[in-house]
Amino acid sequence: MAVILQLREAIGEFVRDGDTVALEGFTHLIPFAAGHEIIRQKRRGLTVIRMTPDVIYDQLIGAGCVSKIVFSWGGNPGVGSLHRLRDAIEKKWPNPIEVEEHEHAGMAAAYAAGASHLPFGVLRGYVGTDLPKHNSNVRFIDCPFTGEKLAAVPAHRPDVTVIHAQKADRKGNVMMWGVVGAQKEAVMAAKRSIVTVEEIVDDLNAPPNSVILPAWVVSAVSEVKGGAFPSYAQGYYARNNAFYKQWDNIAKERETFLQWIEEHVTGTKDFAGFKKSIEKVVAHA
Amino acid sequence: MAVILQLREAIGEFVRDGDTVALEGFTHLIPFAAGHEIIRQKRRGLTVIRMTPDVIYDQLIGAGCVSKIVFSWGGNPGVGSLHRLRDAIEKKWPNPIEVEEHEHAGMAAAYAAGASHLPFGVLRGYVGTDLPKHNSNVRFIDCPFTGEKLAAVPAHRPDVTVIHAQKADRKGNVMMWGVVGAQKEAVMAAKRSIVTVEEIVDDLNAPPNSVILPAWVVSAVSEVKGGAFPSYAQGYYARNNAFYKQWDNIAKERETFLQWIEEHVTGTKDFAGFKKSIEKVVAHA
Amino acid sequence: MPDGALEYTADEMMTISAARMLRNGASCFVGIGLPSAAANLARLTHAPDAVLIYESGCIGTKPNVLPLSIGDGELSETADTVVSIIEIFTYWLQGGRIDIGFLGAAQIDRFANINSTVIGDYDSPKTRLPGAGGAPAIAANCGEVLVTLRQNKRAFVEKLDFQTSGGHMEGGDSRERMRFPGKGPTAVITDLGIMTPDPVTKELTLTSVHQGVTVDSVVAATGWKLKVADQVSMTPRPTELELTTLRDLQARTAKAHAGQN
Amino acid sequence: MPDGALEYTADEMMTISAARMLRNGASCFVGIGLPSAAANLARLTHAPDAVLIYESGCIGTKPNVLPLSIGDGELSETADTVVSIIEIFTYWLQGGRIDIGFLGAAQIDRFANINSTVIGDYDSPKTRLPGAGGAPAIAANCGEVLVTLRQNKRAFVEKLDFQTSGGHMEGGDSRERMRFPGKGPTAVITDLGIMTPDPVTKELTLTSVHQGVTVDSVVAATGWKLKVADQVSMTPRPTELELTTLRDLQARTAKAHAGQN
Repeated sequence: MAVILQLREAIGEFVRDGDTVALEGFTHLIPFAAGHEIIRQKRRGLTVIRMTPDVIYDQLIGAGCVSKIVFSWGGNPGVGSLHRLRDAIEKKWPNPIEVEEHEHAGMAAAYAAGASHLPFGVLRGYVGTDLPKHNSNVRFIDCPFTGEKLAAVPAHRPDVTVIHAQKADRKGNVMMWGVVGAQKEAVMAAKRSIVTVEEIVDDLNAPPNSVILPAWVVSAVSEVKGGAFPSYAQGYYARNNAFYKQWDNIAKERETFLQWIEEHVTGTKDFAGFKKSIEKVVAHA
Repeated sequence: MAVILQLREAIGEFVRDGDTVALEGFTHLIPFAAGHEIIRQKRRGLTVIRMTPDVIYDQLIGAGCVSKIVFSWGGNPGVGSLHRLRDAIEKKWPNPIEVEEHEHAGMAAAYAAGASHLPFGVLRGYVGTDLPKHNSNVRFIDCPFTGEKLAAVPAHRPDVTVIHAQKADRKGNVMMWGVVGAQKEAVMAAKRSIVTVEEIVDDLNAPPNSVILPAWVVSAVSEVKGGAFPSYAQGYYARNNAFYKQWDNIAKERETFLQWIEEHVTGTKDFAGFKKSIEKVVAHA
Repeated sequence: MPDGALEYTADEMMTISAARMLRNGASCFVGIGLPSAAANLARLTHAPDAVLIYESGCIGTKPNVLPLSIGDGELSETADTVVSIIEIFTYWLQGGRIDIGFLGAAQIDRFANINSTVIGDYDSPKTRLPGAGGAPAIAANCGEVLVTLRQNKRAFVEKLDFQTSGGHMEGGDSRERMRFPGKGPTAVITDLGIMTPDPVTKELTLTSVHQGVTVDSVVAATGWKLKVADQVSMTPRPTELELTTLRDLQARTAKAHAGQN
Repeated sequence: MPDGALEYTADEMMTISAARMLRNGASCFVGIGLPSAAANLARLTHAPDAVLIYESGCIGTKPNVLPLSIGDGELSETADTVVSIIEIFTYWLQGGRIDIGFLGAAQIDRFANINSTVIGDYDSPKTRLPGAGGAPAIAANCGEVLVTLRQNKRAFVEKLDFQTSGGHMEGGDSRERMRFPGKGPTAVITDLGIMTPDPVTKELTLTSVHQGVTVDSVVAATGWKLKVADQVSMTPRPTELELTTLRDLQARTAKAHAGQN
């Protein structure tokens, strides 16, 4: 049953060293505020899962929180590479990280299988690609009716999934809309879950068949206004493309990266503090 | 690409003798009008698929359209048995029908597999039940990672799926809400599809993430006001429970059933005619 | 019956004692008919925070009147959200999110295995029943299962004509060995009393009889030699709140459905 | 160049000739970057009824400006509907509902197999690229695939460092034998010309060069001995409509994204 907590308390209680963590979001509603709090609380040895690791994963990796990444596309959307991810893979800085690489269709099947309490997901996938040569978690099975060969991936079962959504009500029922990615599946697949929201309201006023996560499948809900910045929250604010472009320069060098984390994340006490400190350097932050 | 047709034309063009047909609907939005038109056009040798065959399947079976039924729950909801289904199974009247019986979870997995172009669906199912003893389409596979034994069912791939929805726009984009059952999956799994709707409008005014079937995955759309009667259409009309209760007496005897079909279905030229003829015997029809 | 005590029927006692089994805050997958009446009575009395889920995809539904069908508009319009049938059976039921499954049955055996498929032979049935629906998945995946039905020798049988849903299978650890996700039936509530599985043998054991019902009459209404607990308790009478709430619910229901006739 | 002819860049020619390949009414799964520009140009010129689908779950989207990311709000707010990532990859892409897949690439070989994963060795890469994303599923499941990228010897290589997505594999019937649902790449459109697979060997063959580009220069920009058709046609110049529509789109895009900076 969801409890309404401050983000600091929620991360403190539900994200532990060595956990397998999914901070999901598909360019929309990316849980930046929660990611920063994980850095502030110095979590270590995390296995991080995400279809599209982007800037927040670059920050977690550079800050030394991550020992393994499971993903299918890693980049700075519309800009280029994730320099901290590359530095970790190519130069083992700040620590070596293990890589388990998939295609999107396989990650999607793994989340759906996890949500469905199945040990594996089946797909017509991993054909014509070298990925299976480098990933022993891709196997092939035969259809018991047609004999066709199909790919199988183990279910994702995160210890904790962290997402950002638009709204929750005071009981902790969560509602999201727009590009909803794999967030519902990631929460349903996880043992624990934290949802940050733009606002907590009296009534969700949900249209029929809305994308809802009832309070009883969520561990904690935290109100964090702007908590998806620099990504966007449909109905609240647009994507801050300037920040994504700036990140390329910040992350290129270890020194500028560490200085940035120090000044804006570990040097601030919460996301409001971060937003305040970043306004000086990014327009419309 | 959807064409907007009269229901008579749509059934005439897209439902053929010997087809595998799914008329889906889960107590809500049941395509009665389309079922009646199949009876009027005297289709024969149909394999009919449905999770919850109810009164419209009782009518199709009693009228001699059906040679096989694939289902997981067959009854008159809130009332009792389907007498025509029982007469066909128990006494082979008007013709013998083959029965392939599942549990709901298996039917759901089969529709999802069909929509996903997978040859089979996987589930934790068919355990503790005698169903597999009577259904060779239930098999068991081993998880390639954990070795766990799981059930598998072949994908449903209907030749044609027929559903009723609330709205379509003039291009043939379809929108439904409320209890949406397995209708989307049944349409996505099918080679052809017919959707009857309460009304065709200029603009669907769909909220984000609505349940939409784009025109290009639908073969034909027909406007049939009240086309789900005696079931209901959320936002349009309530379920006519009186009719469901009356059906029990109508269907109990072959003679009264044949007389009813003759008077109200084959004896009327379309669903409007049926509604008119039924008003005499059912209140609020 | 003592002076001033309320009068009530055996069916009312059955529904009320079944309702008492549903703890507040639990998520409950509800079958149509008797289970639906009991689950909603619980929600309207001691379990306001129980989350009722129907296989039509309605989650957290709060119907003001009892549904005739598993997908009535009353269920979807009062739900927290409505999902597809595919999702309700995958992410929610199989996903292990449901605490309690609430089922009815046509036949039940001593290990609370259930038949809702056919009376007589499967291929040439005496009576063809609606069939499995969601029952096998509910019986397999919910944390625990409650079963409620009227007790007589036609329903409580030595051997099921067809096993639709798994209870404690052949008893003992036979269910455990099959590695069902859920722990199976924890109580069977009838118009005569309450039976719970023996902790070891898992055989249904009469642990409570309703007011005015004798142990012998329950044994006589059972198609096998019913195991009886050393101490058989007496089911507490319906409270005034329980009885008036149930009767109001049924009155509202009759009125609403009549309104559609 | 003849009097009065429009001036344009090689990149504009590439995007315009890629756009021309998208037939009106087709459903098209669109990759970000060059494919996205080409697909939207097609929609704004000769293919108003093309259905554009992005892997973020946006179906039938009509962006007024080009997205920077695959899930921009501009895509979801102008879509016919938005579905989950799970659904877009199962019911839509794997479901066989998509006519054309539109991909970019970092490296491509003579059989139109593509690499978007890594330059150099996988375990100690020279350059780590973003990776597969939806590309392998797009290349496998769409009815046909169009690839667009700039042509030079770093991109057009004798041997891929890593095969991310399957084109015509080892050529001939090798793709067919693997029973991919889709028939694979039907054209590769670059800043220099257009290559299509030989009907039998499936080897990419230069069939058209853009205005002012020589066959030799295309061969020189290719890392293998490029096959050249007996008759190499000249790609028609951009029309004024194509060029102004593309430039207006790019101007709107720059303005909109600047507005967020």
